[in-house]
Amino acid sequence: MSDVLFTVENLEVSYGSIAALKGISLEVHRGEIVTILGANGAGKTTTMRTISQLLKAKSGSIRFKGQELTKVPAHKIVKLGISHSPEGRRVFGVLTVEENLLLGAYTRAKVNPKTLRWIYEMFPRLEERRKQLAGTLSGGEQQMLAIGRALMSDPEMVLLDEPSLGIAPILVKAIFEQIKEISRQGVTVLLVEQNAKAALKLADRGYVLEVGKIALAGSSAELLASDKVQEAYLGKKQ
Amino acid sequence: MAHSELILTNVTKRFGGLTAVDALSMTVAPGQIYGVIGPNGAGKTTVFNCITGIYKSEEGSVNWRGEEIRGLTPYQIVDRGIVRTFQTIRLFSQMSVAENVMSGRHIKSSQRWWHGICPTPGSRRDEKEHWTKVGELLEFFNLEEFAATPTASLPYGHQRRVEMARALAVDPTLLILDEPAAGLNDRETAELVETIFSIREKGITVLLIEHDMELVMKVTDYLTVINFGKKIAEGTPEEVQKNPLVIEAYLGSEDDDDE
Amino acid sequence: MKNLTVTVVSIFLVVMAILPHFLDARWQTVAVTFLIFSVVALSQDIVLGKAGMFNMGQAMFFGMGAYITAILNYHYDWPILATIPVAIIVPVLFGILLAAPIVHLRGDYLLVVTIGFNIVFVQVLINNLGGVTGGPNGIFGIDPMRLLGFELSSQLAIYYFAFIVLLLTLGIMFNLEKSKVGRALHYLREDPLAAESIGINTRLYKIFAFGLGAGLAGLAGTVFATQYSAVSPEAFEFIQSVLFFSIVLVGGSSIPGVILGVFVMFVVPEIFREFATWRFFVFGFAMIIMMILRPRGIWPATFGKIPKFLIKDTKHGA
Amino acid sequence: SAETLKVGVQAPITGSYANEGQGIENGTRLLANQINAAGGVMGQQIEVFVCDDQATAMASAICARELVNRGVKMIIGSYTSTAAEAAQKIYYDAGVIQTSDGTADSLTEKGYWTFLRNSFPNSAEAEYAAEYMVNVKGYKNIVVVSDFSSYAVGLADATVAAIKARGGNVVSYDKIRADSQNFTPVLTNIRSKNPDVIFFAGYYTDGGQLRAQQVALGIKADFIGGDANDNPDFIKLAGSAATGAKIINVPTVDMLPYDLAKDFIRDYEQAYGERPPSIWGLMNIDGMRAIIHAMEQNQSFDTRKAVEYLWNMEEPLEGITGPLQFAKDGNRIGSSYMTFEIQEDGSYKIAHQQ
Amino acid sequence: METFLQQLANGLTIGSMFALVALGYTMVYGVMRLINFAHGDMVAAAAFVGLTVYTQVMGQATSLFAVVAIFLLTAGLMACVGVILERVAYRPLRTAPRLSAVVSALGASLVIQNGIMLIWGPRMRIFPELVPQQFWNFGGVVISLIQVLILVISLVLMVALYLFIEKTRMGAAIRASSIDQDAARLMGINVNSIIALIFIIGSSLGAIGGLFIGLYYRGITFNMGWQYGLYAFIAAILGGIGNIPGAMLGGMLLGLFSAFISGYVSSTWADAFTFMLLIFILIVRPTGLLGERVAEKV
Ligand SMILES: Nc1ncnc2c1ncn2[C@@H]1O[C@H](COP(=O)(O)OP(=O)(O)OP(=O)(O)O)[C@@H](O)[C@H]1O
Ligand SMILES: Nc1ncnc2c1ncn2[C@@H]1O[C@H](COP(=O)(O)OP(=O)(O)OP(=O)(O)O)[C@@H](O)[C@H]1O
Ligand SMILES: [Mg+2]
Ligand SMILES: [Mg+2]
Repeated sequence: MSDVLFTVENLEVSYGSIAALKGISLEVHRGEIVTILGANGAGKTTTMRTISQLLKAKSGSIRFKGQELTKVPAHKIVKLGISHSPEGRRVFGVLTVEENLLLGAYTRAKVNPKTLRWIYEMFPRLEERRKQLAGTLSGGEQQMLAIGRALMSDPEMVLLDEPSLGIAPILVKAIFEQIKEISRQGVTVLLVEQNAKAALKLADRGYVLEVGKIALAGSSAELLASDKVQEAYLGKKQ
Repeated sequence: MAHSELILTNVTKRFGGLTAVDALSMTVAPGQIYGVIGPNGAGKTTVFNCITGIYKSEEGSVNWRGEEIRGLTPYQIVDRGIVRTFQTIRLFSQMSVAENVMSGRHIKSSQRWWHGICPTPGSRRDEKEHWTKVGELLEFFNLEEFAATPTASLPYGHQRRVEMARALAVDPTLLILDEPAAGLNDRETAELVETIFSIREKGITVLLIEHDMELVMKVTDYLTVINFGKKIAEGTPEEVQKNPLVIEAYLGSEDDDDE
Repeated sequence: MKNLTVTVVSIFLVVMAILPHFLDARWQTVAVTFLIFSVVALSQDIVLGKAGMFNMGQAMFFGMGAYITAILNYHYDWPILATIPVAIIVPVLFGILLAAPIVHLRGDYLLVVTIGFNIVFVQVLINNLGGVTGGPNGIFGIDPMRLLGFELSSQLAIYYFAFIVLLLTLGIMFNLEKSKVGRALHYLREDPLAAESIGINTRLYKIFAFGLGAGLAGLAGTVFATQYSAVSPEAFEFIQSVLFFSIVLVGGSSIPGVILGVFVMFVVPEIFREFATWRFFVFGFAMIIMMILRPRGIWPATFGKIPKFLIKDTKHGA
Repeated sequence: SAETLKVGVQAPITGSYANEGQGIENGTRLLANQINAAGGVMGQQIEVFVCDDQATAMASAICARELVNRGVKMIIGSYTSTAAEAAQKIYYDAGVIQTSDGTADSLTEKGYWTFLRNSFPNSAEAEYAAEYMVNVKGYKNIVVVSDFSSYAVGLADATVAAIKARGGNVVSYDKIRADSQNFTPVLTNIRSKNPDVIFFAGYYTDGGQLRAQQVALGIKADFIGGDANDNPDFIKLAGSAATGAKIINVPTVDMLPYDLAKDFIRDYEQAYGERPPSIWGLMNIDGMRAIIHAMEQNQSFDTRKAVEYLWNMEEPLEGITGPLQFAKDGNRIGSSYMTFEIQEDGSYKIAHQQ
Repeated sequence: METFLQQLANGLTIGSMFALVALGYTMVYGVMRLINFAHGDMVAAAAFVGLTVYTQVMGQATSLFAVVAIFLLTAGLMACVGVILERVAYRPLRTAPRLSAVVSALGASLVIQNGIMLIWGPRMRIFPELVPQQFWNFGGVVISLIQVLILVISLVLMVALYLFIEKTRMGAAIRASSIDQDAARLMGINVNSIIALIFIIGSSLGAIGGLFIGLYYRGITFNMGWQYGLYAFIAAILGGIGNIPGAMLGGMLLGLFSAFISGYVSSTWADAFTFMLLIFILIVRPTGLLGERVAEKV
């Protein structure tokens, strides 16, 4: 784990007068899986959206391979190699599953058939439902589509915002395995999760967000062992 | 005699060529906490939509305390004491938490339409009573400090609580929860378990969909498992958990979990 | 915010109560029309602002009230005051009848249907259906109002008549906010499906909104007919509905907002009548700029109208 | 400053009739300037106030109150009968003379002494048109078309009645929506009735297109347009189809034989770079001239006296649009309708005269 | 029969003009959920611009080349106006409640309409007879060259647009932006350019519609846009707003309705009957004939 792919420094973001992020800093190395944990409203989604430039930071910097992202418009982020599977899935409801996937590769001159194959293998349900309108998929199916869509651009780093939300246990396992697989393929993963235990098992390192600030950081093992995480996120009393 | 409250018989719902719910039958007894589980896209939410009148099933019957309620509109079904929450939260997002909860008091209010034009002392009193009741619910769900906050600016977990408070404001006999723990972390889930138990203590029957198996195991009395719209198993959580069909379709093999 | 509304509305009412004594004849006429339009705009607010239904045909109900007064007075010699109940009830019935089959339509589809109603209505007037509407000319020479033997034909008398009607409307509007019915309208505007799932018969309340809005607009129509002692179709064209629609949005669909909206959209252009040819060009720009500067309207409607005892900790409060 | 004679113009300065309204304003200002240059009226300069009534009743009532408030002695306008009618009572109550070219018969039926019509009522034109179609030309199948405006409906209704009174046969009475441009559906229906003539009681903006589409559809019938079709644009709009179309009116701007007219139109062109949009503006100017003439004759600005003077005038006053004389009900006396036929070069030939 | 066929031809001609204008409405609506009330006035403005191009730029030339040049120049100019309109009146309101932009659109409509009046005056302007007055008589059914041209060109344009939206990558980007702009950005779609593109296409189509109006009816007035705008908007709704084939169908149907109703039923009540029919259709099919593919799942 040597070269730093991505850094966030002193990031501050607010919604109107409400400060959502109060100066957070984090670092992701190439090939890592890094997870961000935190209670509801801690600012995890806000962090992700700011990285994608859907939200503009008030101050601070976000660098990807040395390039400053805060001045880049949102639609140029994918081209730089970061794609984002957003909270709430946000699939294109009245387009078909396949159209959704192809749009994931919008910035590519041509769709990479290998990637498409890979995604269909990973989520066979999507292939079955290729022609169905995405809006009529069940919640879990939509989640798979959102992840698949994000991978279509062959990104270097993918942001996953609560990929296990509303997913059946068997699929949660599958998805987590696929995330590992994605990471093995060389894609760096930044993962937001409620399911702290599962996330920490998967990730190399993690950050704990509390009301807009980083409360804890460390390797997964360290975090799993920490009292704070034990109590607050795993619901265990000492 | 513990007669049945809600009986579904052979309920079938199709979307175009897809049969989302396929001749499903189930029986919920009063005071039960009844779980519905199944893989994504199995048809769980669709079943709930058929019960609450958002969809009308093509076939079968939905019987509530001896009355056929299939084909009634959602508000008529609420009138019979059945309320729900949604898988994706649907609050009145620009309105305050208190107003959201107050919406649940709608059918309990004795005001008539002309009171909107011309108030009477009676309608003022009625208004006051229900606001007081809203106050109690806010307290029950620990939401007092957000009474005046628009729900859109609340974090997700709080929004879930508001939705539950709104549903309880109806004084339901049957509360239907669609993935109430989704998006909650483990501690919040533990709080939710407490809440569900205390709801049951009020004598309310609970019907819930959930993917968080820990929660399901903890709270439910009885489970139905569906896959591809069909029932594949039912029984107590313990029974279901061991059912190989369920493990294969839904739970996955219990390999490396829990240290 | 709520206290501010009450204060501002009180000051407004006091000012309006004495205003006509400081105006010349032209501005008195403008002021009366301002009051009438305020009532129609508030009635539009019930449907558009509160219940969130895109209604672009409010001028029809307004016209219905005006024509009923005109027809009953002109052809059948009813005294003006006696026409009032009819001028309210008939639009209410039409409101209910027309709304019933269409309220399930979503946003823009409803918009077109209400535009359609308005166009049909005006064609009925122009084609002199039943020989009572006076065709394209309309009806001229409506009697002044008589009360206890006095003829209330002066601008001042009509002004106070209009003022009373506005007070009545405001009373209803304020009460609506504090009643189950009014809240139900808010709920169904925000999310009809959620409202339905909490036990609200959305269809019924939508129709209610149309009916109430129609009744108030009809009443305003009576005042309009006495004010100009004339009615003619072009005053109730669909373009007039567009004006009421815009007034609510420019104002922000709160009660003070709607009244400010009438001021901005009707009275201000009157002030600039001198610049005839440039007037609407500039006015169009003003509309754009106004919306850019205040996208939610001049005085946006706020929520959180909840009793004080519920507010425990105001730091989260709106 | 010195006393002035205040004159109000109430006209549609914006909206569909902006063109005509602005014509009335321009004409009034021109005449006022001319009179002022010559020393004013009994030593008082004329001051013009304009109010845009947008051709609507409501705006008209507001305008009327405003202009009365300004202290005007006379009102020039409005262009449409609707707007003129809506303001009548206010001017009557204030004793302000209103002179309008509105042709609706109802304008002079209320007994307001303050109202002077400077054009001729619809009924007069209808009588002439019916006479021409039924008795002069002997058409068997007559079609009447109007739009929905009060002028057009008034003229069309009166014409249908007058045709029937003469035993003529109206095979179809249709309506078109002004400015809707697409008249072929109605014309296709008319075609199936084999008419000999189509009488159009609307405005030139529609008339020109109606004629063009009539010819395009191969309907052989004659086309006769009412007075509001008398506009050079009718010919441009109809294009090659204009040839042979007929128009009924009092003499047109171009046809006015009077020196007074030629001078005024020349001055107008000089001042505004275009010809008056139609004869209607000039009719209004005649109304204004008559009132000022009466005041000068009376050596008084009293409005009642001025109107009485006009009622009792033995000899007509020379006017831009012909001799001016008024009946006690406020109507202008002595209509002089004629039928023009449009020639290939766009000029008018008089086909028939009253 | 002859009358029927003639009405059919009438209806299709006017219908294809409605459809061209309706496309502009529908496209803007699809992506921005905005009823662009200024669109009709853009159509009127195009007619005036076209006339000025003819007299000032083309030196009143009437050759085929000149006519084509007028179309291209006018469409280009109006596309620019459309883009400016979007930047000034709509972009600042992108995140505002959707009805605010409607008011802004009404304001823009006033600005354009009165702008035309201030520039070109309130008088009706007359188009030259640029297309030869050629008629064909098929057993009593008269069809003119210009009618045929309007119909053919409109259909070609509409089909081309449909294919562009449904079959190209850019088209997919337009559709994605119309569903969820933020998600479209995450795909790397430049939503601002897409919106500009929408206005370019919509305004050019509207401009062509405006020129057709000028060429076919010959008389153009500053305030004529309002009624074309209204009818095109209604056509778009009738077909299912946001839906491209819907707008074409809606436009054609509206043209046919008004032709058959004012021809067969009653010219006096034409509007009333047309609208009653329309209301009836919407009551039966609440999202228009081709409807939006509604995919709200709860
Ligand atoms: N659109 C918005 N307007 C105002 N406040 C917002 C908005 N979106 C989020 N917030 C606030 O910003 C804070 C951080 O929200 P964020 O969505 O980033 O949290 P999160 O960590 O992703 O939580 P969750 O687990 O619920 O998804 C919260 O307090 C939330 O209420
Ligand atoms: N309105 C609709 N139109 C078409 N298909 C639908 C519609 N609603 C649901 N479906 C389909 O029906 C099936 C069942 O959906 P449902 O939402 O009931 O699943 P679920 O069991 O709730 O899944 P999840 O756990 O992911 O929420 C899915 O395959 C879904 O795609
Ligand atoms: Mg989040
Ligand atoms: Mg579900």
